[in-house]
Amino acid sequence: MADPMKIRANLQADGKVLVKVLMSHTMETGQRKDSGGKLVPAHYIQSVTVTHNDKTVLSAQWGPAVSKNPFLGFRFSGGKKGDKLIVKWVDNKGETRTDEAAIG
Amino acid sequence: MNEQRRLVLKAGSSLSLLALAYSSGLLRPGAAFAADWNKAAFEGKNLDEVMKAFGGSAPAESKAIEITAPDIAENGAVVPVTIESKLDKTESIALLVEKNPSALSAQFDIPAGTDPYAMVRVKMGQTSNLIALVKAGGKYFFATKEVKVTLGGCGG
Amino acid sequence: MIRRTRIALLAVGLAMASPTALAQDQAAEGIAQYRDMLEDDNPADLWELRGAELWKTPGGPKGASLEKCNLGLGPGIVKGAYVRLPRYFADTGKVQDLESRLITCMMTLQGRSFEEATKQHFGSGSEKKSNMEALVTWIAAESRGMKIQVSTTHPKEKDAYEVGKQIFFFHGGPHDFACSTCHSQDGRRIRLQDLPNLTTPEGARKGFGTWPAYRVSQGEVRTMQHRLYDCFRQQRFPEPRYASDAITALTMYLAVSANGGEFAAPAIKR
Amino acid sequence: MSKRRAFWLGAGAMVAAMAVSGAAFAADKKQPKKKDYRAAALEVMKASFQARGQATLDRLNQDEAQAACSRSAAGEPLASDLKKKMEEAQSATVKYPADSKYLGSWKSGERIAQTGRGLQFSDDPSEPAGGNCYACHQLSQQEVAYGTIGPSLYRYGKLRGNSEPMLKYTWAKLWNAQAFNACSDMPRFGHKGILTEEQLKDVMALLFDPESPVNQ
Repeated sequence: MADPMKIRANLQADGKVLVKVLMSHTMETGQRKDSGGKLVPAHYIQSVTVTHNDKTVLSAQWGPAVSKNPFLGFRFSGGKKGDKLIVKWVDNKGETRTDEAAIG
Repeated sequence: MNEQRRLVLKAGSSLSLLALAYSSGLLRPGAAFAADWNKAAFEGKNLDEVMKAFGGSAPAESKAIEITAPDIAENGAVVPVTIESKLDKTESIALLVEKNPSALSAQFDIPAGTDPYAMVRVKMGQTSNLIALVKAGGKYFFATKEVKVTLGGCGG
Repeated sequence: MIRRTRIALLAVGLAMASPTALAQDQAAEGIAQYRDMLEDDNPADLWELRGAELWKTPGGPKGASLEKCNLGLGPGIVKGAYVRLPRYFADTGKVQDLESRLITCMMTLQGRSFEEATKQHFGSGSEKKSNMEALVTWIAAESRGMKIQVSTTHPKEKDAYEVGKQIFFFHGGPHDFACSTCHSQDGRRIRLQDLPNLTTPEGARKGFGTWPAYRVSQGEVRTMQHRLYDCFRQQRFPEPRYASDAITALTMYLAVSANGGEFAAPAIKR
Repeated sequence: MSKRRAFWLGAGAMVAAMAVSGAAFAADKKQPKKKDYRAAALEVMKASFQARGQATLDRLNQDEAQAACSRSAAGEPLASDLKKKMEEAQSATVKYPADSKYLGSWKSGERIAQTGRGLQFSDDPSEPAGGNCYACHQLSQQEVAYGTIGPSLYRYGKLRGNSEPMLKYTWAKLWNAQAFNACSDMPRFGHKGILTEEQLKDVMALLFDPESPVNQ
């Protein structure tokens, strides 16, 4: 089971919501060798979706070149304090994790 | 394309459905959620190949795309990048690293109401250009920025 | 902002000293900019979250959590514990750093063996995570912003400090390196990394006060225990055992030298 | 440059002052008997370290120079006659190339200067060790990630020429830096067998070859 994400979603002075997410993931490229010289199989997040009130506010596709323990930041309009934000990722092995946070 | 992806994700989000698909042998692990993942684009070696996979024509260089990244990265494992597009009707933002084995690192769909703005951190194997590729009003545009990757440490 | 100024001053100094000052100036400026961009949103937060959970999670043969662990301020008191470690503990009769103390708690409260308590003491940089590193990250974060105040009043604390100091200056191995080879003068750099002068209070605060840290090169949070382990590896010394007395003593020397400084970890580093 | 010299003079004065106070301290009979923390530290280290790979425990057995330099670093500066004696002893260890050829390939030299691996417990002993010169020295202009523990060696050969005495001096410095400066921070690359004779020739070429990036 993957570890929880850390999600921060803050209403800015201009009325937009700034979302910052840290995810716990190894993001293996499939090109790295372990200490025994064997290739470590690729294992990385391929898609991230963020929804607010059932509306997708961001969807991303990632490759293995996104850094380990990935960080994502973006802004959207229409969010209010206390609204729920849901972040979900899915990786190339079909593992997935969903976390939510309230806009602060 | 966006609509389609959302549908796929919705269908895939039910774990029991997924388990069923696995056990019935319908799906190999990795195939389930990756159905909409643009494999060809992420395997492209350069901008041309990525463009081909996106199905777009040659992009035009644009000053309305801003890449914020350090001039020098102390370590190529984590290079922070922010891309902001000032182009009207920006639909998507992609980040490519010219000299990585596969150029495309990340692609963001920007629905209405979301700023054409994305922050992400990527790996760079060596000093290289970053390319921000933006789709706006059905056309593609790009901007570049060089990031130098340095060596460090005392154990090599 | 402060850092920018410092870099600018450094650049002025270099401009007088070196024909390639311009390139160097740009390099220093570039690195400062890189670090600024990473300072927020430190992935160490993920370790902190996990550590807080682990503290409360029952485990080991006795099925107990660590919530009654005494880190020096009384059972269960975590806030402020890190900035007072290493310290002497009467129940073990030893000076212990945080890792060594956590091992004691895992053995006494949870009934684990030493081997079990330390089995994944360092994360492997892939999917094998270290519970110890997560616990230490959380416990250290609970002291963020506090003053480092490590005591040497107990004779065994004083002994650990003095032994640690001797270890710091101990030259050995094929390269003749000691800790002091790199860390006993101001303004030095290895490759592009500034080397704190650990023999001064300012340098020791910069060194001791910023671990644990997320290492972007390793994709892991590393603690002081790992920092010292890796220094000895690069010094070409044999392998220091986890939570051994040499590591505790050296940590004691650094912590005491850093006394009075503000604890600023978890940080993010190259 | 003058600034740098002033710094060293200042440091020298400080060290001298410490020597005086150290002597006063030793003469003070009222002080309680001092614990031998140096011996205690060695005991703690022997119990705390374990052999791994090529890094065996005998690496904790100091040679005379290492023991003297540890004492000096910890605040008991070397007496000047001892320093001189140490430098003479180190000087005697230098072995010059049998064929009197000092210069190999600067390209290999550049690789050696860039590589920091070798002799760590994590290193494969069958791989050649690096010299890691850039960790401490500026060498070429292209490499901006260089350290400042040692002086800049940029244009080393261009500034000094490649006369026989200059080649010999540089060889000896690489072989055993402590021949010229007791307790130098620089490893004794030849004396301790970190680099082979052939590798040292390549590093020499990096420093002296007019084609080398160091001399551009």
